[in-house]
Amino acid sequence: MSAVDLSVDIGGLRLKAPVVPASGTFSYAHGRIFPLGRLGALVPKTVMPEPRPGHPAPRLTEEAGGLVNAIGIPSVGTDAFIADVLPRYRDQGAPIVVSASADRVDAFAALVARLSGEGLGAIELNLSCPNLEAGGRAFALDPDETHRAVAACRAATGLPLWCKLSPNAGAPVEVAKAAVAAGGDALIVSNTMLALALDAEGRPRLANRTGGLSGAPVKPVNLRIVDEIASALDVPIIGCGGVASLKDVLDYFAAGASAVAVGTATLSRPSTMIHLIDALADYCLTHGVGVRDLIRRAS
Amino acid sequence: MSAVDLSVDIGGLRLKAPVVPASGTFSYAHGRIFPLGRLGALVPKTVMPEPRPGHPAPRLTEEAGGLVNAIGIPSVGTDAFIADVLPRYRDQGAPIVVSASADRVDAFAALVARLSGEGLGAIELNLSCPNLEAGGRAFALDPDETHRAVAACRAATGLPLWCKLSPNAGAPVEVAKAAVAAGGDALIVSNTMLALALDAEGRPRLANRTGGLSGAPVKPVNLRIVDEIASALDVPIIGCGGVASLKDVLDYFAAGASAVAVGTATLSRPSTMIHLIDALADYCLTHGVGVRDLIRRAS
Amino acid sequence: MSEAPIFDGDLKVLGAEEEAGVVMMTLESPPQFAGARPGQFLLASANRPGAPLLGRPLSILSVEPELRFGFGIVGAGTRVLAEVAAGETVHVVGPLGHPFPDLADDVLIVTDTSHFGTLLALAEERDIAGQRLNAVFVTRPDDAPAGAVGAAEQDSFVLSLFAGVCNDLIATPLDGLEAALDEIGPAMIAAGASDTVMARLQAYAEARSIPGHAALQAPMACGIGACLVCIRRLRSGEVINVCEGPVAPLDAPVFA
Amino acid sequence: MSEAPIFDGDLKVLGAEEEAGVVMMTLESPPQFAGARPGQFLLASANRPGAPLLGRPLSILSVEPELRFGFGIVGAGTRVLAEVAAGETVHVVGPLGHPFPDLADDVLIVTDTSHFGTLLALAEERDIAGQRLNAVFVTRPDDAPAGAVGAAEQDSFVLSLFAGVCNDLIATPLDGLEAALDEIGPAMIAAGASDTVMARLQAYAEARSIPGHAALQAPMACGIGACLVCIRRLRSGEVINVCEGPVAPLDAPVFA
Ligand SMILES: Cc1cc2nc3c(=O)[nH]c(=O)nc-3n(C[C@H](O)[C@H](O)[C@H](O)COP(=O)(O)OP(=O)(O)OC[C@H]3O[C@@H](n4cnc5c(N)ncnc54)[C@H](O)[C@@H]3O)c2cc1C
Ligand SMILES: Cc1cc2nc3c(=O)[nH]c(=O)nc-3n(C[C@H](O)[C@H](O)[C@H](O)COP(=O)(O)OP(=O)(O)OC[C@H]3O[C@@H](n4cnc5c(N)ncnc54)[C@H](O)[C@@H]3O)c2cc1C
Ligand SMILES: Cc1cc2nc3c(=O)[nH]c(=O)nc-3n(C[C@H](O)[C@H](O)[C@H](O)COP(=O)(O)O)c2cc1C
Ligand SMILES: Cc1cc2nc3c(=O)[nH]c(=O)nc-3n(C[C@H](O)[C@H](O)[C@H](O)COP(=O)(O)O)c2cc1C
Ligand code: FES
Ligand code: FES
Repeated sequence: MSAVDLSVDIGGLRLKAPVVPASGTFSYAHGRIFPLGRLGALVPKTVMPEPRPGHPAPRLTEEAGGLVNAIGIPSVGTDAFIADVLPRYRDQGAPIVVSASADRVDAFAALVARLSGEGLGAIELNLSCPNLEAGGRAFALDPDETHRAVAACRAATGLPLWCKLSPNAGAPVEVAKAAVAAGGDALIVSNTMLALALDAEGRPRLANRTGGLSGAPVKPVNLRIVDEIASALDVPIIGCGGVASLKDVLDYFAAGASAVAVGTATLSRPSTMIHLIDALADYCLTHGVGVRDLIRRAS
Repeated sequence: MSAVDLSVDIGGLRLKAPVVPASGTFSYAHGRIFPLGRLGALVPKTVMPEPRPGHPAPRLTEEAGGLVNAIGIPSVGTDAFIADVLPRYRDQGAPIVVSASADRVDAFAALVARLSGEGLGAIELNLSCPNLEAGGRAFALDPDETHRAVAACRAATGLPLWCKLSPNAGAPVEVAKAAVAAGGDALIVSNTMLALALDAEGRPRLANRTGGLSGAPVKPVNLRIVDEIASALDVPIIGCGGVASLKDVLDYFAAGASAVAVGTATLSRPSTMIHLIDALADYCLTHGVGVRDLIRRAS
Repeated sequence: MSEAPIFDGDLKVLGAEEEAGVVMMTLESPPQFAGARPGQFLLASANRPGAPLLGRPLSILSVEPELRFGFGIVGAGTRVLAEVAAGETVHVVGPLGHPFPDLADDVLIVTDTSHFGTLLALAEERDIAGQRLNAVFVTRPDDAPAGAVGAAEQDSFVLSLFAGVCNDLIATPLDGLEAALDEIGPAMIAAGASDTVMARLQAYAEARSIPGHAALQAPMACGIGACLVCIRRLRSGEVINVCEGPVAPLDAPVFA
Repeated sequence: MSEAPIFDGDLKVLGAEEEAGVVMMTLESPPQFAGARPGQFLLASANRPGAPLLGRPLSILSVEPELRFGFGIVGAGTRVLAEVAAGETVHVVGPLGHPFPDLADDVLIVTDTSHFGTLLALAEERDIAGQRLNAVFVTRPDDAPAGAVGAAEQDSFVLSLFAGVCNDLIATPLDGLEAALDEIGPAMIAAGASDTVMARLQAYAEARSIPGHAALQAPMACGIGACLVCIRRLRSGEVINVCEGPVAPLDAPVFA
């Protein structure tokens, strides 16, 4: 397999394979299952500036062939993250991409500045956190708020910035343009879709009432958003949402992504990313194509 | 079954059962499978002012446990609809609710005015048609455009207006408020989600490239939108998206709907609506509740 | 006919036999199917987890004593249907569509494996009536994809189904089609085959003013004209819903 | 231990026997499981269409010559797992979690059907070591829901599993719990049971300063501490990931 060159360039960061973890579903502990160095990057759970507990349990339920989660981004906070968590991802043979978030723009920028000196490959901006300066609506729902957050983070670091969008935005291409105009180097398309799951008595299954839908049901929607953005903008895109099979990877590439992030499938089958990398190498070999030939191949 | 009173009032129209067809998946021909008079209402395919062909084939594909369709609202136009189609729905023992759409506000209002004299129970405004006065973005994506369309239709008819929203809107509650403020009597929540499905070679499966996702994958999302709107507004809601089982009906009621519309499940099992009405009657009998007790029962 | 009741429910499988990637299946026959005729079809889907949502249109071969149809294993829907065993149920909606209109006594059948069900129904009906028809069967190149089996093997099995109920039966590759037709010199044609075959047949019939009927196929959802999914283009520029056919005048459709 | 390799893949089912709504299953045992000990668990999921996405956490009973575990049929995940027959495969991730820490020689087991696997693993390990433990088993009201079978029938089957490997085994309904504990007068407790049982046990142990360990349960996704789904509240106000346990000091968790 290793004979095939699967490397891609994602906004200034070279990945040896175009498959990375979706934040919140992966940790260094996966190194007990497969060699972490085989991944395109290592992406820990989103870190927030201060310690915070996240939502009460239950935090997850299965629905419509996917998952609905309301974890609420519990975090140890930046200090403990840098001291205790980050070291466990170092020296594994793959760049570290830290997912960062905050509920105010200045805190966002300060967090990014703080992370800049930590030898990371890139910083992923999780723009789906409730934005307390705009009524609690996620940054990524709105082009202006996205621009504000990304621009402040851009000013705070020289590292590549990967901006993670939301499928709940009414005008995803506008949000994408704002992220790129503000200095974002790549886009992750995208986070979960707001959803509700009820039990047999009509009560919410999750303590937080609503949550984020991930997995197979969101794939056709996120694939459409990737396609729209790729038609409108020239920016590296990481397709995210329901990637579980080689067909899913090829679909996101065909729609315009140059890499994919895998979440739900990692929870269900932890080695999925490794299987996808192997299957992609095999596909390229069998079909005599390079991985970059697969991007928007039928458009 | 008939002993149980399942009737609900949807924006001025009394339905004998809270289950209606989702436009585009039902026709008078279903009367060969079950008595049409058992349904809450009869809802034909959306009619447009002028004859139009719709999209080329292929128009439909299965994806993620649901369907993606790009029919493109072919229509015989208002004249032929009134002369040839509408009569086939008359005298079946259930009110007729005509789904209407147009790509300009004045044409929308004229169509609604024209339909007003036809003895309908209500008019359903399909606000997901591309709005040619706003760059082709569907009316229902934007509160202002929704207000404009609904207000013009309101002025054109005394019939109850059911406004069909889109899950692609970034701020569905704002759109719902606009529809109600403009004189909408009830909301249908909601139409399909924009999606893309590709074949093994990375080519779009549908001739129109993108289409609308329906069925099981959209249910958790539409359920959340119903829940958000019902928390913010006092308006009758028809839950729509992925209704196939009694649990789905109960879920939409618990989230705040007072009726459901069934599309994809009717395509897959044409008698689904009848089974749901029977199952709901049975549930009410067994649990000693009325159907209206089920609305937001756990909130 | 078009107001007749339609059955929608589960039916017990009485028999299912697979040979050369073709399954012949029989079900209990509910009363709604009485009187169904060649050209009419049903929508069938397997009651199995993971099966596609939508039923697949399959031509009705006979309705008594059992409801009988046959299908080639093509994609996901027919694959899971082929796994269903006697004793299980299949979900069925039907009868749907309209039968062939009145045909000449010596109408010539032209078909291939892709559309065999519709034309086999016609051949069987005429055989029972003691009026065996002639048929031209277009075979595929040996290396054409035909699922797990070879195209030659599959074609020869389907041919054997026609052989039992037809009078003269000419099997020919596509490039021998016109010669085979010349040999018979048909006065009327009833055809259903892949578009490539149909395009050549349409040109042949048009050049000689031979009237005919074409059994069309298209992916379906509702099967009754509600969803407008199953359209085919006509040479007039209009489109038709195949499920409201599926038989159309041979000179009407565009065979791309 | 915590850096040991974890197996992730399909394993052949060697045996599966259901009795009273409880399934005892054995699989091929891959090398990663060597050395797994009571308290550790695996995530198991059926490779069947329609099965839930996520594996279900189940305690490891033994690892040689076969990988063995047992589970009650509770909801969708265990129901479809119960349908899997010898010869099929099950997807397994494990071993996960940490074993019970060092326990006193005469540690008392307190359990019920909901948590039987974890404590049965402990009882079996000690039995093999020739050191049979005493156990208190809390039974449910006869009419408690227990899937297809009655609670009494299920409890009595699970009791029989402990009977074969324990020394003294007291079965008691919840209201006899304290009396049963008094009868034995334990110096240390290893427990896993429903929250109602655990809350009373925690109060009992605290009042008498008896040290102990609790095997916790929570719905899981990743099983290794990545997703933060499997949290339980502690009396300190913190939360823990059960999958990074599942054993915690008896006085630490909130049992609601
Ligand atoms: C009126 C009618 C009668 C038919 N009678 C028979 C019959 O008696 N025996 C038989 O073997 N087949 C018959 N067919 C064709 C049969 O319906 C298709 O082979 C089947 O639907 C394929 O489903 P699938 O899930 O196996 O393949 P899919 O994976 O759905 O499709 C595989 C390929 O077949 C095409 N396809 C899918 N559905 C149809 C369709 N309905 N018509 C044409 N192409 C399609 C797809 O575009 C794709 O290229 C009939 C079709 C129609 C419309
Ligand atoms: C570390 C650990 C070890 C376990 N060992 C065993 C064992 O050896 N034998 C055994 O029979 N069971 C064991 N369980 C419990 C078992 O995991 C659950 O019964 C199972 O996950 C239920 O899945 P289901 O799909 O059948 O039910 P579901 O439909 O998922 O759930 C049914 C009910 O059980 C609750 N539930 C779901 N998953 C869990 C869970 N993991 N823990 C607690 N409650 C849950 C749900 O909230 C719901 O109320 C263990 C659990 C853990 C965490
Ligand atoms: C349990 C869980 C936790 C998640 N936590 C985060 C997170 O902390 N930060 C983030 O940006 N996305 C988070 N996500 C979203 C995923 O990273 C991913 O964008 C989404 O799940 C869609 O991909 P998938 O379908 O492959 O899961 C989480 C998803 C799940 C299921
Ligand atoms: C084949 C098809 C055609 C449709 N045509 C229309 C239409 O003409 N007008 C409309 O308002 N909605 C149309 N819809 C959307 C449905 O009415 C419904 O809102 C949507 O499919 C979600 O419900 P479901 O999951 O029950 O299908 C169509 C959906 C399908 C699948
Ligand atoms: S299948 Fe619905 S119109 Fe033909
Ligand atoms: S199951 Fe993921 S943290 Fe425990």
